[in-house]
Parts: sequence; C-alpha cells; structure tokens
Amino acid sequence: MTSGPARLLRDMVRIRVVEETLADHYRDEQEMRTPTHFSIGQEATAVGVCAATRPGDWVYTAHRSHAPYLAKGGDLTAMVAELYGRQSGCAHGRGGSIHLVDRTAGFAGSAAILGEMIPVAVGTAWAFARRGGTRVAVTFFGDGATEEGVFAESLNLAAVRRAPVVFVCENNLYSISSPLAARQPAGPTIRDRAEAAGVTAVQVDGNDVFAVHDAALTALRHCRDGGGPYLLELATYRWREHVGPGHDHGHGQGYRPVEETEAWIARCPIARAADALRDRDPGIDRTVADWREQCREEIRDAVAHVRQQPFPDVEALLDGAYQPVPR
Amino acid sequence: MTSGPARLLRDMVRIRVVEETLADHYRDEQEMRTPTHFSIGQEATAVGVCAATRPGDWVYTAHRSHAPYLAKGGDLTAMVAELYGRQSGCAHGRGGSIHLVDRTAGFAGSAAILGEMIPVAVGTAWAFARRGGTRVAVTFFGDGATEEGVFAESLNLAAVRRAPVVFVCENNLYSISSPLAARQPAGPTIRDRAEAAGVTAVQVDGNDVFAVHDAALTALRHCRDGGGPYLLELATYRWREHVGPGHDHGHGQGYRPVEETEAWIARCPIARAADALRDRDPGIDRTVADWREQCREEIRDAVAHVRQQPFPDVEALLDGAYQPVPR
Amino acid sequence: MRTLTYGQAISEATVQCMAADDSIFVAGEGVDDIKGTFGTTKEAYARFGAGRVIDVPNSENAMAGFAIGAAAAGLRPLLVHTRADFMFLALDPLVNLAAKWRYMYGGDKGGVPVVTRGVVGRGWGQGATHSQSPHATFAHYAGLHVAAPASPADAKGLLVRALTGETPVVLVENRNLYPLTGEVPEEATPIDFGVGRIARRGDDVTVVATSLMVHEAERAAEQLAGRGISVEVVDVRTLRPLDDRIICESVARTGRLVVADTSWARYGFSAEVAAVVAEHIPQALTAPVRRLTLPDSPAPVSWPLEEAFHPGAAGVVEACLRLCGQAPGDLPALADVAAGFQGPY
Amino acid sequence: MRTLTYGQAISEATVQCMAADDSIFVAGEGVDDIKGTFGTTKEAYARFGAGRVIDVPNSENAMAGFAIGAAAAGLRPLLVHTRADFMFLALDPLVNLAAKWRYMYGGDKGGVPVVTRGVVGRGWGQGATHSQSPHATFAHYAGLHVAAPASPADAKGLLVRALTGETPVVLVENRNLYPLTGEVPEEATPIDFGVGRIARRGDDVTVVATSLMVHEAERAAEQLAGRGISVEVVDVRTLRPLDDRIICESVARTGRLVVADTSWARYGFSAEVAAVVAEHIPQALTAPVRRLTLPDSPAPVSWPLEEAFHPGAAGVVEACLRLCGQAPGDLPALADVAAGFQGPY
Ligand SMILES: Cc1ncc(C[n+]2csc(CCOP(=O)(O)OP(=O)(O)O)c2C)c(N)n1
Ligand SMILES: Cc1ncc(C[n+]2csc(CCOP(=O)(O)OP(=O)(O)O)c2C)c(N)n1
Ligand SMILES: [Mg+2]
Ligand SMILES: [Mg+2]
Repeated sequence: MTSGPARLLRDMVRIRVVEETLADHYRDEQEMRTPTHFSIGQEATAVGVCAATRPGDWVYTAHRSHAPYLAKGGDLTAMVAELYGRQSGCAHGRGGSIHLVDRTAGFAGSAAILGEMIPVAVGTAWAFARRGGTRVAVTFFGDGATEEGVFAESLNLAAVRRAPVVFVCENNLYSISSPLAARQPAGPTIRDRAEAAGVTAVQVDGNDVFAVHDAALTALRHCRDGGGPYLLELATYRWREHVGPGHDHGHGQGYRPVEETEAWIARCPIARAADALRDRDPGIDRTVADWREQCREEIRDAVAHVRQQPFPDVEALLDGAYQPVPR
Repeated sequence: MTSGPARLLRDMVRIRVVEETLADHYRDEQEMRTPTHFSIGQEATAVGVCAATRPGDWVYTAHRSHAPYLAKGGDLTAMVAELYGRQSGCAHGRGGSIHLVDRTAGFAGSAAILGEMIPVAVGTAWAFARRGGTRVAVTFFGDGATEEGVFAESLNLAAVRRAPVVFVCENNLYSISSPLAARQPAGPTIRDRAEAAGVTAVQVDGNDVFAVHDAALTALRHCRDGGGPYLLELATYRWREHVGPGHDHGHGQGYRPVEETEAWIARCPIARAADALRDRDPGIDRTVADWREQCREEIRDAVAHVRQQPFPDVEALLDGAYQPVPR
Repeated sequence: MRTLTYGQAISEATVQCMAADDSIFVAGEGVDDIKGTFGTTKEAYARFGAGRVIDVPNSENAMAGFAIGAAAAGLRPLLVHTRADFMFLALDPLVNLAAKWRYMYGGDKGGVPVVTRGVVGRGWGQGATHSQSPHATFAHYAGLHVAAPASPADAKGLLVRALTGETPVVLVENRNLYPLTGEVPEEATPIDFGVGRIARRGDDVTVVATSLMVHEAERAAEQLAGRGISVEVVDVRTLRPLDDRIICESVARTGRLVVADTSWARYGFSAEVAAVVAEHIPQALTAPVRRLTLPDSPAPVSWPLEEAFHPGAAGVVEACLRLCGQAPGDLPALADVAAGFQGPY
Repeated sequence: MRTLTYGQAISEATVQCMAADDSIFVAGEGVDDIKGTFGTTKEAYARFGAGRVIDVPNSENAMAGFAIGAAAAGLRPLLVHTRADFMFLALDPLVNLAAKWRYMYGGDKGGVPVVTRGVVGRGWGQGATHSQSPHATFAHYAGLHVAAPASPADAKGLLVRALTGETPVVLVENRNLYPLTGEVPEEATPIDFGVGRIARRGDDVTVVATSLMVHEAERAAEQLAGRGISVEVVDVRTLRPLDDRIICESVARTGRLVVADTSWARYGFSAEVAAVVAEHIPQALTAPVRRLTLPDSPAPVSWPLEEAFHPGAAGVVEACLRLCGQAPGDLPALADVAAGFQGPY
C-alpha cells in the first residue's frame, strides 16, 4: 500500500463518498436491512492507521466497521452486497454491516459486542509472533468499549505476552448518546490507562490524517521490532447519528450541543488534509473534486450491480453453522 | 473500635493463633470439609484496615476471608461453626470458609469468584452515599483478582460515581502458584492502574500494621469527606499453601523460592509490630505471650463448643434458596 | 379498563413503584436517553431525574455486581439492558452471586432483589449477537426467577411483583411487543410468579408459549379455528417458577402439545415444557410433542434468511395441522407479528 | 489393551495431539503448576514447555477472546478451567463469537476451533460457586459442540476429535472421574461427536446419563439386577450434537426412562432428553419419565447437606424401583462414587 499524503486524502474522500451515498440509499430505500454505523467525519483514523499497515497485517473492528474495512482494502462491492443482504456479500448476507470480513485484504472481521474483538486481536498477534515474522494485528474500538473489563484484561495480557498488537481507540466522545463525562472520570485518559497496564500509548489528533499515519507507523514499527503492544488514542467525532443514516444534532435529540457538532464538522479531516496539501499542490481542490466524481461513480455502479444480485437461497439457511460433515 | 497500637498487635496475635490452631485441626481431623485459605503472615493488612473502620462501615472480601472477618469483629464461634459445617455457623453451614458473613459486625460477605465482590462494594458504597451519612464500604482482594476485567470496570464506576469505597489489594505476589511476573507486566503497579482509572491510590508495606492503619485512616477519611474512591496496595506474603493448612515452600512444590519465603517470614508482621512497641513497652513480649495463651484458650473453647453442635437438618436442605412464601 | 401499550405498561409499573418506594432506582446504558429504552424509562427519568435513573458506563459485569451491593445495602435496583445478548457479560454476578446470595449466607439474612430487564427479539437484520433470547440460560439456575410477559397487563404486574419481592429476577421483553396494546389496571397490582394463564381456550391442541410466541400462537389459533381445529394457548408467563399444573391440565384435555419459543430447542424452554409433560402425564399424549423453535444456526441478517429463521404463527399453524393429521399448505400464509417491524434499526 | 486413568487419558490425548500438530497450545490459569490441572497438563508442560503450555492472567473473558484470535490465525487453542464455574466469565466470547464465527462471516472462511475444558463436579464442601456443571448452558447455543465423557477411552477420543475438528468445543470433566481407570487405545483415534454408547444392556428401564452419572447409573444397575430389574444405561457422551436415536431406540424397548444429571432439572440435560422422547416416541412410555438432578437450591457446604444435595446411585436405584412399581427402601444403601473423594480441598 502506498502511503503518500495524497493517497491518504484520496482514501478518505472515497470512504466519505461511499458512506454518504450508502446513507442516502439506506434512508430512501429501506432496503439495507442491517443496522449501520457510519464513520462520516471519522475517516482519518481508519485511513491513517490502515494505510500504515502491510497487507499481511490483520485489522479487527467493532461495529463501526465500514471505514477500516475500506481503508484496509476490503472489496467495496462485497461490502455493499453484504449491506443489501446478498449472497455475494462478504459474509454472504449472514453477517450484515456489523460483521464485515475480507481475509484477502487483511480485514479479519468486525463484531458488535463492545470490546469483543480486542482480545481477539491480541490472540492473533501472539499467533503471528509465535510463527516468527513481523506481522501485526490491529484492533479498532471506541471510547465506550474501553469501559468493558475485557479491554483492561486485554491490555494486561498483551503486555505480559508482549504481543505485537496495536490498539486503536477512536475516541469520539460518545457511546450512543452517553457523553464521556457520564461514563469515565475527568482527568486520566484512555492513553493513561494503557500506560498503567504496561502498554506504550500516545494521544493523537484523530482528525489529522497525517499525524495519525505517522503515529501508526511508529506503533507498527514498535510492534514489528518486538517492542510489545501499542495503543493509539485518537480524538475524533462522528457527524451522523450513532446507528443509521441521519444527522441527529439540532434535531431534538439533544444529547450533543449543536455548537459542539458544528465545531467538529469545521475540523473536517478531509478539508484539513486538503488544506495541508494545498501549498505543495495548489490544484488539490480540483483533484479532490475529480476523486469525488470517480468515487461517486464507483459506488453508484456497485449499488446498481449489487441490487441485481440474488439473495441467499433460503434452503441454505443452516449452511455454515457447523463444519460441513464430509459425505 | 479502639485502635491503639497495642490493640492492633493484639488483633494480629489473635488471628494468628486462631488460624494456626484451625489449620492444625483442619489437617489432623479432616472434619472441616470446606476449602480454607489461611491468612497466616498477612494479618497486618486485615487488622490495619479493619481497625480503622467504624462499626457502620461494611467489609467485603474474596476467598481469603478469615482474617478480615475476625479483624472486623466477626463472631469467632460462628466462624468456627461455619468451618465445621454446623447449623450454628455464620452461614448455617451453607457457605463454608469462603462465604463468611456477620452483618452485625459489618462484615458483609465473602465470595470465591475472583473479583466478584469488588463491584458489590462499589454498589454498597453508592447506596451509603445516597442515604447521606459517612459510611464507607471496603473490599479486600488479591493481586490475582486485579487481572479480572471487573476490577477495572469497578474502579471506573467508583470514580465516575465518586463512591465512598476503599479498595484493599493484598498483593502477596502469587495467584495460587502463578507469580506476578507470569500475570502482569513489569513496571506499572496496581496502584498505578487505580490512579489511571481516577482512583486515589497508595502503596504501603502490608506487613507494617501501623503504616497500613495510618493509610487506611487516610483512605476512610477521604471517602467520608466525599473525596471518592481510594485504593490501598498492600505488599504482603502468605506463609502457607494457597488453600489448605500446609506449608508448601521447600516441599517440592517449588513455585516459591525457599529464600523468598524465608525472607518474608523474617518480616513477620507480628514480630515487627512487637519490635516497634518494645521501646515504649519493654514488657511487650510477655504481653504477647499472654495474649497468645488467652487466644489459644478462646479458640480451643470455640472448637470444643462447636464440635458439640448439630449439623443442619437435611430436611431443611432447600430452605433459603428462595424468599419464603408466606403461608 | 383503559388500554396501554406494553411499553407504557412497563413504564407505568416503573414509575408507580418508584413513587411508592424510594429505594428503587433504574440503571443501564442510556436509560436517560431521549428515547428512554423504547420509551420504557423515559417517564421515570422525567419524574425522578438523574439521581434515580442513572446512565452507566459500558460495564455489564460491574453493573450487575454494583446492583447486588446496592441491594445488599437495602436499595432496589432495576437494571436495564437494551439487548439481552449483553447479559452474558453479567451472567457471573447474576448466577454466581445474586442467585445464590440468600442461600449461601445461610438463608436468614435476606436476598438481593436485583431486577434485570433484558430486551430480546428480532429487529431489522440485527444478526447473530443482537437477536437472542437467553431466558432458558437464566432459568436453569436455582435462586433466580425469570419472567417473559406477553401482555401489557402481565408486563406491568410481573414487574411490580419483581420490584416488591426479595428474589433476584430476570425479565425478558420481546421488543416487538412494545407497541402492542391491551387493558392494564391503573393500580400497581402484582402478579405472582409461577402462575400461568390460558390465553385462549381450546380442545384439540395445546400450544404452550411465552412472550411474543403467545401472540403468534393466538393468531395461529384464530386461523385454525377456520379449519375446525380448536387450539388452547397457554402462556406460562414465568419460566422459573414454571406452572407445571396449567401445562399438564391443558395437555391432559387436548392430548396434543406444541411448544413455541424464540430460542433454540436444545436445553431450552421447549425442552422443559415437553419434559414436564413426559414427567407427569405422558399417557395423555395422543401424538408426539412438536417444538417450534429457532433452527440450529446463529441468526442470519439477510432479509429472506431472517424471515425463514424466526418462528411465527405460520409455523404454529403447520405444527398444529400436522399434529391433527391434516395436510398443511392450503391456508393463506400468515405474516409474522414481528414482520411488521419498521426499520431502520 | 492397557488401562489408564481418566486423567491420564486426557493427558495422553493432549500430548499426542500436540506432538502431531504444533499449532496446538494449552492455556489456562496454572496449567504449568506442579499439579498440572489434576495431572492432565503436567506431561504436556514437561514435554513442550512454557511456549506451548502457557500460564495466563486471571482473565477468563480475554483468554477466550485471545484463543479465538489465535484460532482465526491458524493455531489450535486448548483452554483449561480448573472450575467450569469460572466459564460464566468466558460465556460472551464463546457463545457470542466462537459459536457464531463460521456462520456470521458467511460459512466459507473456516471456524475458530477453540477447545475449552472445564472441570465440574463436587469436591469437598466447595459450595455454591465451585460445584456447578454448566453443560446445558453451553449446549443451548447453536454453533458450539459440547461433550461430557464418562470413560477414560471417551475422554481421550472426544478430546482428540475436538483438537482435530473445526468446531469450537466445550468439554466438561467431572473431577471425580480423574482417578477412574479403563482401557484406552494407544493411538490418538478420534471419537465422533453425536454418537452415544450403551454402557450397559438392559430391558426394563433406560437410564440416560452423562459424565459421572453414567457410573452412578451402572452401579445402580448392578444393584437392581439383584432385584430382578434389568437396567439399560445410555451414555450420550456429547450433549450437542445429541444422539436422539440411541435414546429413542432404548426407550422404545424398555418403555421407562430415568434421566440422571449433575445439574438442575429445569432447562437442563434432563429436560432435553425427556423432550427428545416426548417428541419422537411418547407412546413408547409405559410410565412417567423420572429426572434425577440437583434439588432447586444452590449447593450447600456442610457435609450432610452436601451428601443429600448431589444425586448418585442411590437416587437412580430409587427412581428405577418406583418406575417399576417396586417399593424402595429394603436395599442396602449405596455410597456415591464422588463420596470417596478425599480432602482436604
Ligand atoms: C457489551 C455491549 N454492551 C452494549 C452494547 C450497545 N452498544 C452498541 S454500540 C455502543 C456505543 C459504543 O460506543 P463506542 O465504543 O465509543 O463506539 P462508537 O459507537 O462511539 O464508535 C453501545 C453501548 C453492545 N453492543 N455491547
Ligand atoms: C474467576 C475465577 N478465576 C479463577 C479462580 C481460581 N482461583 C481461586 S483463588 C485464585 C488465586 C487468587 O489470587 P489472588 O487474587 O492474588 O489472592 P490470594 O489467593 O493470593 O490471596 C484463583 C486463580 C476463581 N476462584 N475465580
Ligand atoms: Mg464513542
Ligand atoms: Mg495473591
């Protein structure tokens, strides 16, 4: 994976366009019958980290899965098909938005029970290390998931076993509608908890894709060099509602102050990356506009293609529940 | 509860004599059919903390329950009866060594699933605070229990809710036969984890009963003053095997270096407290010897008494499983 | 009597009990949210505020332990899980501590009456980890009580009973029942656990069900009446204690038993009900027992698969027809109650 | 064939499988201890060392997740819990992730063959949280396999099968079986899940059991033979898949069924076995099914209560006598197998 600055920007634009388009379809058609957690506004975390990985590294995520899946190179059409419940979906319509997987791309799986994929990544990392080599496991989760006991257990386990795992906390300040202050005490940060558990950890501006990328490169190198686990706490913000396609600020939902949301939207990771590149590349806005157009076409085609595809065969309902018995 | 220095020493002597005597009976008679975790060598933690509590404060513990139970003023005969499985036991023979309780004394209960009583104490503390007043909940657990996710969850919860709870970690370096190094990374301490979770925390020499007592007074005052939760990490060491009456160092069990055990035995909390008092009270050794004799008699009587008591009635096997239905 | 929705009945029970007993508090992730757990905690929050309806960290294990400790100190916690699937993380404190507390400490020091509400049932492609009904898991362990009310009145009465008793209780609520309406008494009158209810009288087949499946069974019965088959629907209301008598009395009359459940067959509700009959009145059975349950796979997401996965009225109809020796197939298909669920979540 | 103890058989299966497949590793609290989990992990540790037999922090949840992640990356974890009661803390990853993994990711990406051994059964006054057998809880959820071997040969064969298959497996081992001896094949030959075994032939009553209760049933059968009652003992060996056929074939012949289990009746093993018969051959029953299980309370500690609490051969004898219309009482009392357990833990 190349990781030049423009590439980072382009990947973010692609994810933004894909998600915005899917959100529209989701809302208008009511055909994607799967609860869907969009990362719109949070693209820099997924892109900055995943672009720093190698193809052999594995990425796990929680429910907010689309952006890391795409950033890691997951197959777009297969994702769209999964959302539309088609047999050609990456999980053959069995998993939905919260259970994306693309082993070929190194996207090892997503799951929707908070914290569940955190120890899984530690186990994968340990397995990688045991075989020798320099593969790393990465696991994305939110600030809310850090309150689950399994997060602490996993940090400790990774530190004891010096597992090459990068914990990526996308701290978007909310767990559904609960603000951080209702769930964690003021003062110590998630980074602090990781360090107290023996895990090297840093806080990074999660809307600055270049900073995230640099930090991820450092984290991955640390892991590959046998330095043990690493945690990135990335401050960011989701623009849409927790689950579903809508905007929920200023719509009477009221759990997020409108000014807060607007301030974060003003810190759009895409706009910021474009701003940063404009000096070196004054034509960047034109380029971004072109990318947008290409991506719009790409996702339009994917949706059109997928909607022609068949649903799974109801006869095959039980297939895959167990290892097939050889006949 | 008075808490003069001599009283602290006396309470330790009493617990030591009671446990040593029970261990002999346990081994020789095989009549106490309940897995029993002795605190011999660890008396300073229980005594130092419990003597600092007020009667209205509640103490919870894990499996290593006898010492805190006695230190908090739990009924000795009822404990012995519980170990002998008698109806007159503090849990009527239903609970055994690991499920001691004496509500009158403020010993709220012990349980043997690691970490289980940690959030329970947070809930009790929160209930105390909600009613107003200055009652505090205290929860004892080992270093091993801090690896359970529920420990981290409880620290966070206590910090968010500013619950008046004192977490007491008796760090005796082992979880059964597993040394700390196999279970937690070198470097950060349990105290560090608590602080990173927003809980005020200190490390104290857990074999120095006066230091423990001072720290506990500070912790309890902090809680009563509305300062929120507090953690005491107390370094100590058990002299006997994990469960049961035997000594296991130098007996081929091999998980603890003989020198290590001997060095800790040399740091006997009782001998140290006596040493510290000897300047002020040159007759202290005589006094201790007298206490020993009194306590020996007390426990001898208790055992003799209890062994005359009846077992629970088998007809009452199901009683207490559910709230009695009014007839 | 005025009618309420199932969700309103739960809300009303909560508010009335809280007004009567200030030791009751509600705790759960997002219980103070504007949506208020499908509307069930909204009024309680509005009336009693953040001191008694408390939002909590995402820590299911510690929250259950916290509730136990609060209960030990005399409070009455009502824990709420927006998905019962999350309760696996609270299983240890509920099963290993709450359920055993009273007995393990001798039986005479009181229990820890922690009441836990878990939302179960299919949504909109929620998939394998957000569609389960773990009622049988909790009901297996002595020391707990488990209820699965089907009607608004029962939802109220059983919750009132739970909030006034001394036993730790797990209540499962199928989310598809929240909009359902029914008559509900104004007063906070408790309904005892362990007492089933004949939801519909009939003579030819007994369908024993709980929660959502009671309604599916009633709809099936309606359709089968048109075919001359008279179906009795037994709603057990609580899984522990279980009303063996109402089950046996019905099957003794009809001779035929279908058990309908929203979880898997093996070691589940359907197994226990069949066992009760085999244990007491096997000779009454004129035909083999039929179990209508989840097929043996995790829940799929894709719409056609999800439709095929979840049991409903059509399955009850088919099972009854077979038991009565009639060919299925020529009845107009029934849509599931839950199939009316509107997305997008 | 040479004989081994049940514990040695498990040890041998572990060692042979580890020698044949270096992706297998053992993990658990204290598996490297000198006592080696009742001796079952001792030789593996001696042979393969700390790199493949790993002691772990007290983190049941994370360890199960860790094992899943290792399995996803191609390793074969064998997790060991010295008490199955601790597995409630690992229920979420096992039931919500391992069990569903293969299906939820489409069915064609392989499973996560995590094998978990849990020690169950009474010890010496271990009490309410250290005596449970949660096999029914795990067996309720589609996606897992659950075994409860009774003999040394089955303990070996089923563990070999688990360590060579692709399905996540939970094996429960009653600690009182470890010293039991029996013939065990030298080779690591797998025994398929879902295939029961007739432990003893008989014609008058069928006792369906698993794990320790198979032996209690055999001892009961021996005694009942002296009373002219011929008892067939069916050892199902695995709870999921469950061998319905062997149960039904036996009951079809004897007409009488006793189910014996070391857990509670409600929603447990005894419920499922009774349900299988009610579902397939209710007309074969000439008498009501009897369940011999734990009484509905948590486990007590006090010796006389503990003796009364745990089901054993004497209970099987009584149940069979009643089923056959004979008065119990005039047979010499049988001591339980587990009653031979020597303390002090
Ligand atoms: C164990 C568990 N508890 C609760 C939930 C319900 N839930 C789903 S997403 C979510 C919020 C998670 O917040 P965070 O981890 O910060 O991720 P974000 O949605 O903000 O990206 C919650 C509480 C769950 N899925 N699993
Ligand atoms: C959840 C759980 N896991 C494992 C065990 C088994 N176990 C009992 S005591 C113990 C050691 C605990 O060590 P620590 O907490 O340090 O207490 P100590 O015995 O040293 O006082 C273990 C692992 C348990 N009781 N509960
Ligand atoms: Mg968040
Ligand atoms: Mg310790």
